[in-house]
Amino acid sequence: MTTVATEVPGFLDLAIQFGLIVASGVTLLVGYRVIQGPTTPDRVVALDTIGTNVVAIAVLFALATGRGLFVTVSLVLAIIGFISTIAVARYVTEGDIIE
Amino acid sequence: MQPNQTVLLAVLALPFLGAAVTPLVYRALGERTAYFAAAIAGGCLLLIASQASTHGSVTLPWIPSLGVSLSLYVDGLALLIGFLASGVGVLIFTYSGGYMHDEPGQMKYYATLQAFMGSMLGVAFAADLVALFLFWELTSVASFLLIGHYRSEESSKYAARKSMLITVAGGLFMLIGFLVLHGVAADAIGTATFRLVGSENSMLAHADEIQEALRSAGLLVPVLLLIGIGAAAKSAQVPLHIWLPNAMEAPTPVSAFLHSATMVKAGVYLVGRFRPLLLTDEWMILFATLGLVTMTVTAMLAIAASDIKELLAYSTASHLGLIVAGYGLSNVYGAETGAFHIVNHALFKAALFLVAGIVAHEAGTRAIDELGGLRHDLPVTAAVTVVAALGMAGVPPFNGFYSKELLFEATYEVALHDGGVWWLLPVVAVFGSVFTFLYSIRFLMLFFGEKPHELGEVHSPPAIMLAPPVVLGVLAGVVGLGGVTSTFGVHLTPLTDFVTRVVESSVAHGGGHEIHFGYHLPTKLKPAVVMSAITIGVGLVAYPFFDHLRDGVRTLRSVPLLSPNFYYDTGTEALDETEFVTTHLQTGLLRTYATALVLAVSAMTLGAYAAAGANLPAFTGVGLALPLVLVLLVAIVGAFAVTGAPSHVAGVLTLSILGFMVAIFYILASAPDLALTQLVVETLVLVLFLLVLDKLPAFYGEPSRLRSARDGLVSVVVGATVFTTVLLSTKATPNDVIAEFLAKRAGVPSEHGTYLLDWGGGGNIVNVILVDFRAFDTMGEISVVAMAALSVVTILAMRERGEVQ
Amino acid sequence: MSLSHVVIAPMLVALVTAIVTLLTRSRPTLQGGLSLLGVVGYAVAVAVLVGDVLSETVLTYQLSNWAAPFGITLVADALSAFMLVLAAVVSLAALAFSVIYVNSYGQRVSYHPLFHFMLVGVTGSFLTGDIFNLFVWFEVMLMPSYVFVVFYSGKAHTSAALKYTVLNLIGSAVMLVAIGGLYSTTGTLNMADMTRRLLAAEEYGIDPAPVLGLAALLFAVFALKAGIVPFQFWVPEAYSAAPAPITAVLAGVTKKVGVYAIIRLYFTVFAAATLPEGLGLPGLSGTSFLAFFGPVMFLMALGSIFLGGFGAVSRPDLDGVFAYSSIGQVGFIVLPLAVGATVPAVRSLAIVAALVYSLNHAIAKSLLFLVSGTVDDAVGAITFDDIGGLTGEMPVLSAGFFVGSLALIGIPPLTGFFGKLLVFQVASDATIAGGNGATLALAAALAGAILTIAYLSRAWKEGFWGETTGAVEGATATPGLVAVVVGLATLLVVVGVGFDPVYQVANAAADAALARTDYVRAVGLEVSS
Amino acid sequence: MTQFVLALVLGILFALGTYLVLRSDVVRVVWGVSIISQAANVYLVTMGGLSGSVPIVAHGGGHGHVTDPLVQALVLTAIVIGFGTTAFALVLTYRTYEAHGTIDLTEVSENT
Amino acid sequence: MSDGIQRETTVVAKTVTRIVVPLILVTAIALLLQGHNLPGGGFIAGVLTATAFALTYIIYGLDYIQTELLDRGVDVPDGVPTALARESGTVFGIGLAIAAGGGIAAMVLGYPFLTQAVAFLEHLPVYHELEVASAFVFDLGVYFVVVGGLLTILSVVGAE
Amino acid sequence: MSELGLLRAGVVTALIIIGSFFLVVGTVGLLRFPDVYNRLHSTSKATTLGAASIFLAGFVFFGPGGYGLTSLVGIVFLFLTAPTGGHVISRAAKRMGVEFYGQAEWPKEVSESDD
Amino acid sequence: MRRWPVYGIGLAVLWLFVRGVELAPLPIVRELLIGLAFGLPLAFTLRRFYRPRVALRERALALPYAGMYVLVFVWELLTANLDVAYRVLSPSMPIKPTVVEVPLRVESDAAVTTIANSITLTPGTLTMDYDEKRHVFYVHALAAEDPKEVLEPIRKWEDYALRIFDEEREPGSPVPESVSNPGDETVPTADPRPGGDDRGD
Ligand code: NA
Ligand code: NA
Repeated sequence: MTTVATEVPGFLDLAIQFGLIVASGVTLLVGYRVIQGPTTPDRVVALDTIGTNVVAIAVLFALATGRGLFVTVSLVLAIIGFISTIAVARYVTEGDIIE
Repeated sequence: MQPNQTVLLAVLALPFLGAAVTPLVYRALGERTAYFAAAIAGGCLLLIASQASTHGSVTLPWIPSLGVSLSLYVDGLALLIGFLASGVGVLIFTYSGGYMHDEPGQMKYYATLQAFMGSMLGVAFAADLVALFLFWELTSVASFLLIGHYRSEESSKYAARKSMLITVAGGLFMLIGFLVLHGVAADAIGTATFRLVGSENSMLAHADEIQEALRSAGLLVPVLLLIGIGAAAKSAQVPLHIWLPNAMEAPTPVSAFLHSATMVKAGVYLVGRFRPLLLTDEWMILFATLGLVTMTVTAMLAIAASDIKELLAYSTASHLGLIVAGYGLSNVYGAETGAFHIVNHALFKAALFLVAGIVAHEAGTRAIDELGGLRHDLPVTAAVTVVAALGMAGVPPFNGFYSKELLFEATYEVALHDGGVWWLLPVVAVFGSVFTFLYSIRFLMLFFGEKPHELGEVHSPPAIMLAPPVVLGVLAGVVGLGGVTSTFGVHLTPLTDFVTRVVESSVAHGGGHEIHFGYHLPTKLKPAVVMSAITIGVGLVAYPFFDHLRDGVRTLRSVPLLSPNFYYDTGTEALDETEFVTTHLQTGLLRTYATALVLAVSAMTLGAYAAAGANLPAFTGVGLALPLVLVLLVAIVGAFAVTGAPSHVAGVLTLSILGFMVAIFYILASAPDLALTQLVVETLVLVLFLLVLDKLPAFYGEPSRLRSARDGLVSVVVGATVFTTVLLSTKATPNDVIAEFLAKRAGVPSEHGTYLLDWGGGGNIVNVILVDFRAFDTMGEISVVAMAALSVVTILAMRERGEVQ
Repeated sequence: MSLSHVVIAPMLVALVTAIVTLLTRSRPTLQGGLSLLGVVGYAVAVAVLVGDVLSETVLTYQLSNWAAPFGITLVADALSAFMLVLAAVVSLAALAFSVIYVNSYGQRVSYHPLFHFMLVGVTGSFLTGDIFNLFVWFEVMLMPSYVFVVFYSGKAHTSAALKYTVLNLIGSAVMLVAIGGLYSTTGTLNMADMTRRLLAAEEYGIDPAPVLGLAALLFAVFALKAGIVPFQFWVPEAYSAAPAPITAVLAGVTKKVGVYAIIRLYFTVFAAATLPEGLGLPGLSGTSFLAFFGPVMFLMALGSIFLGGFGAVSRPDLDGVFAYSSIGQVGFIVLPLAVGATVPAVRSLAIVAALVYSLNHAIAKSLLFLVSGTVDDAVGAITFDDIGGLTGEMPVLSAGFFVGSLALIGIPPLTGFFGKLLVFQVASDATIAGGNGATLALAAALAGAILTIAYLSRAWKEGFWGETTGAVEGATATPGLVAVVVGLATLLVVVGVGFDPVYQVANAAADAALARTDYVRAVGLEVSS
Repeated sequence: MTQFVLALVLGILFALGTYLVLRSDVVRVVWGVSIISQAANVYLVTMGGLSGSVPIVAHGGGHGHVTDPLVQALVLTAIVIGFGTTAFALVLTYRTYEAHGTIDLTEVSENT
Repeated sequence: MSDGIQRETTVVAKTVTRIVVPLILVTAIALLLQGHNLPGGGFIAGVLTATAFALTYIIYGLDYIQTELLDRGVDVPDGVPTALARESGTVFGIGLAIAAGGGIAAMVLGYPFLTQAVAFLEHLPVYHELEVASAFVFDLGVYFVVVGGLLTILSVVGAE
Repeated sequence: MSELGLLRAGVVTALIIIGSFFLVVGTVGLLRFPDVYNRLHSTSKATTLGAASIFLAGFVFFGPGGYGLTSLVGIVFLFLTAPTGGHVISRAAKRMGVEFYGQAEWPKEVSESDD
Repeated sequence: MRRWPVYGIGLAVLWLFVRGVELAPLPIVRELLIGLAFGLPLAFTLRRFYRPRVALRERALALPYAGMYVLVFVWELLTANLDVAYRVLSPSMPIKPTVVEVPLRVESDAAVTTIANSITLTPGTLTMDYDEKRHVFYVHALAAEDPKEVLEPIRKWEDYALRIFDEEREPGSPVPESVSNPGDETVPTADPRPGGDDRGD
């Protein structure tokens, strides 16, 4: 899977792997907040955070593979994350998310 | 002489064409359509008569690739049934012209009745088993419609369905029998054929080989049973006789026809037809027993009848029993009994039914107890009845006497020859005949004795209704007289010659001796004479106690477990009201359905792995990159949390964790397009969920622990199936996986011209697959998207205006 | 060899019609006309294709100009052709019926595009030579069917659609898993290629054992589409809920897609595989995959015949009877296949029997559902309590029902007789050949046939005979609808009387299904052994 | 061995999806179906093998061993189709609620 | 968006939306154009475009695009489908027509349905060589189907 | 891609570590803080900065042209949307009545206008 | 001039970024042309999103202020994060949340938005709500001993914003009084939505 581009120095490679592990690890923790809430806004915040973590993971994967195209992916992920947050927030306040 | 193909086809086609044009004819002629139909029947009769001297077959191809032809065969038996169906047909149609006056549904009645006659003619002449089955089933269908003529009467509907169920189902048994014969013929003759008779490769021409093959395959008894059930159902043999008494719900002309010359005669015809093919000891045990039991049981039931048509109906079953018993017996008398009694029964029974119709029509009742002394009002009818009823009773010198003598003789011969239990045959024959005598006399007594006061004025029937029974009565009388005259050497040669031919049809080929049928009054004190004497004597003695006997039989009949009707009724009622399927299986609950679905899938799949002996790979550790493991862990935690989500929103948001994790999984699996698609779709689904959730109630109560546990178990089974499947399929390493080619050909080669056709021309292999290699998939995929949009519009739009279809 | 587009023509006609009717939604009359024109065009395209198939045996079409197994291949052999004819006949009748039956508002709400998309899916399923593409066309077929089940949008419709949709969504996931597994274990998606690889499994590094399990997994999907027990649950409610002409298509055609897929994949493709070790479960023996699927299908067929029969006999309305009947009848289609899978001697005949039975069921059951629709249209009810005496008020329609029922019962010379004859013959020949369980199959077929008589005679007795109810009194059937019914009834007679060519085509179809090396070669692949 | 983890994960996901499908709350059923179809997609990707680089090549040649692009294309198609059906299922759920006044499947089936 | 009552989204969200929507659309177009060579393609681009609309719907309400952005009259509701849904219906119809039409065009040229070709336009100013793939037409069809389909769903369900 | 200079690699590494650190901070805050408003402080600042930092690493790694530019768009987008997200969530939470932790109260005047 | 062509060009530039163009003249020109090819139509389509006219000169003049803003912002951002990190990671979790009302001087949507987001990204504050009628922000402070502490940096933003967004008010113009939670009334809340049912475990 994560084939690191061979040209990068070892410490960078290590850092990227470290970053990936951190980003996925914290996702696990954030997952706790989504599940536990206790309120819906709590879940939304947490989910938004997961979204941001996913963005970070995508960028890190771009670094790991040296394939910049994953940066584009991460940009789209960021867009997507924002829209979900807005939608859920709107749902929480208004119920009817589209008038 | 070979029969003429055109004429035979015309015989079969004429009634159906007549039926087809009846709607037009009826528009022109109205009730006089009866005479049109009678003319059709007469035409058939004449055409058949023109072939009376022929013997042999004609063949018309129908479905050559299946080996099915429309071959027809003419011999004595075929001619007999042909004459009966068309001849009695003429009389029945004529009679209907009077009887059906002002009745509803005449157009349908005449059309169906003609088709009925045509089907019976088809049964008579068919030489191919499939063709035979075709007409056989058509008689059932036609009689279904005729019995249900009075469609709003519950009893008519009941009777029609009963006859349909029993006779068509019986036909299916027979069909299987035919198919087994067809299959066995492949071994016995060399070709799998449906041809029964009339060709070198027919089954009858290889009767011995077929019997041998059946026996060695252990299929002789099954085939006998299958064909026997078909015949028994049609000709109302015990215990399948129960439809026949109900069939009296049909208009009386139909009853007369059905009981004398068509429908029920098809059954005995079949027995007669197959006799040379399958005559063995097993045959005799089966059919002789069946026939005699039927003859006795139904004769007793006839005594218990309270309605004249009911009496006649049971009587029919009884006489059919006699015929079947005759054909069942292996000696030549047996065949003679069958052949001759078909003739005799047709004559007296048709006459009696028409008499019953006159009585019902003119006296306004069919209740036996309400009728009596009709001879004053209906003298001609009474005369006909005397001849016919005494023929039915087996009293000499009336026609039925001679055929019954033949039965007695046949049973006695068998008993003498085989001994042992076979002595039961003559005993039962006599015993049953006593009851026949009793009910025949009872019927006759409708015309004698005192006329009950309640019975009002009884008018004479119109001539058109009187003529047919008279004709039949006269014919029956002539047959009876023939016996008297031949006692003195004056033989009724055309009749005896003809019966001889009929008998020949049912005698095994190559049996050796020639058959010369003849009949006369007894001149010596043969056992059969003694048996006849006993029958009549006991009958005479017992007649004064008729009412006691009747009550006795009625008591017996009322014991439900003894009555086949009880089984039929409880069976069909239970069937019509089976709630099992809807209460236990089709519960309307998705969980029931889904549980069955996933368990069945799991069982099949795991079963297949086990059956194929697929081996799971050995566990050798985790070996997955830590981030991936973490991501999958989050996914699972998320999915677990979804199952316990406290509210819909919480669940939807938690579900998004799974969506996000799957997206990361795709990223880490180097599938950027998937990750993007997954996330954009995930988001849209979230939006849709939120759009919809707002309109839904928030929360549903927790399920019971038991239910959760059960569902959990089901889920575990599913999980195990998937687990196994993943392990087994990831283990596989086939060669030349097609993806290798796709990866190679997707891009742009280093050297290329202006155009590229055999390269994808795109760097994104996945995209090239989607828009080029497998663009057809994508075409379908976008159709689904378009339809999803259409579906949403449709569901919500139809709500407003679609309530009324 | 010059490129002929005749193979894809039916699909394209349907697809283009779907798009055109979608774009003309705002003009219902024009749209209806185009729709009708489209289905006629479809029938013509099918006729041309069938003509070509019968003269050239197997026709193939490489989409996107990529050779098999890399692109998607369409394969039209006699088996596909047979099924396409069935689709053409039923959809022609159903659409003609729809144009009159579905009110103009309903038609404006995308009825026609969805109908033609459904036809696209059906046709694609019959023609495709690629298992993933099969998944796609299944989905294309399912999506409109979901919508049609909920079309009238009432209580019963939503309830039925919900279950129908969820079960099929599970089915789709199962199908995906099976396809993924098959790809992983065989390395291909092309059916011909898969056949070729399974024939020489060792050479291609394929272990057949997991393939059997994946094939079993996939089988469930087809059984679900065909509504075979225990995958039948959705049938009664969905059939009752959908508009009558759609139910005719669901019962007449989409069900047969499942049957087709079973024949194509299990008798052509997977039958190519052999298990070197043989089957290792008690009661199973043999090295062919079919030795496993034979008993499986047998149990399913038994379950279907009896559940369908017992269900139908107690239903209080026409649609209920017909819907359960469809479950039972599909049992009759699977039964010979089960016997044929177990007894190689009758395998070809078994496929013929299944096809002929399918043909009859397609026409007869479509007819019956259209009768129900016509009654509903005229009377406003289809429950036996509310109808009665229809023979008096609607004699022609009743005659149509009668003919359809007789065909289903198997009365000669209607088409249905030959179906039943062949089913019985398969079982009886297998019995003579000493096949395992063949006698039981015979008995089951017989019992099922008797149940068929029982429920149809009951429907006739309760709905068509009997006292004329207030609702029926004076009701008149719409002539156009009756005409469609009469047309189908006539077809039942004509196909039965002129059965010989039909048998020949069915026979050719069976041969095609079993001629796996021809099938492989036709798509341009070499067979190594 | 990668496959044990994946097998376990997919098994659990399918099991959880099944459990949800068996609930009587329609929304939960839709979740269940959604989980099952996502798991099926993951399975398919897994079948392509997880090693190899992104299946995106430059003109004139590739980057060595790429992950199986075919399964990715298949999954893409499956995701899109799944989206269409999910959208339908959701609206159907809403419509069911409107028609029956409940989304409890036990009551929905009693209502008809 | 009536009179700015507090139930509405705040000006903050609205302003950000006005900035973000064009950004999303640009990204979507980029993904559509580069799909043949880089991640993206008609579907992703289409969904992304639809999410831009979804965002607008959520923040500004369903009528905004119709009345404010496109400056057209308010829908006269003749029941569902609304004008917007009808138009999106046409959009995905056209999308299907483009995708299928491109495939049929190949047939006219004597190739099987959906055959795709790539042409290299050479000696162009600025660009020198430009790769033109017929598959783009197909992808464009996909894009329109997705955009039209999703907008239909969003507007119909959103209008409930 | 060309050989990455040691200095650039160092910067990238540093940015990744900083980013990871803030991702952790954001998460810990999300878990530890007592109510949604406080949690929002943590995520809208720390997590956003963490992700931005990693984007910046991407800019350094791929930049200054090419995907480096895309990374910059990502950063801008994050800074544009993350606080807005925080704003709409906290507003939503307050509107649905999520209680404040501790002494925090909503300014009194709002009661008239809030409806 | 009309605003949409300016936005069209802006979108074309954005296109360069999104596409990740190589920093060389030719690729930039190529991509820019493509970007303009749809950036302009897109901007035209979306023109009603924006005010019709834009004063280019004023915009240009505001640029230095924007630069300043960014610098200050980045500084504040870093402090903010260190501050949050401290509070998050410190075992005692030193927080004392409060809500502060912030009356605004800026009027334009863009300025309001900029300030709102800046507040959120900077130390200890979070823009919770904006009351259009009263033209005030409600700012949640993580640990504010004194409302002044909260207000001070916001005023600084506002000063820049007033310039950047060409506002009526001048930097340094009077600031409306702010009120920080004096009362202890219960907070009226909106109806709980269906989604909120699970709150308060
Ligand atoms: Na190509
Ligand atoms: Na229906």
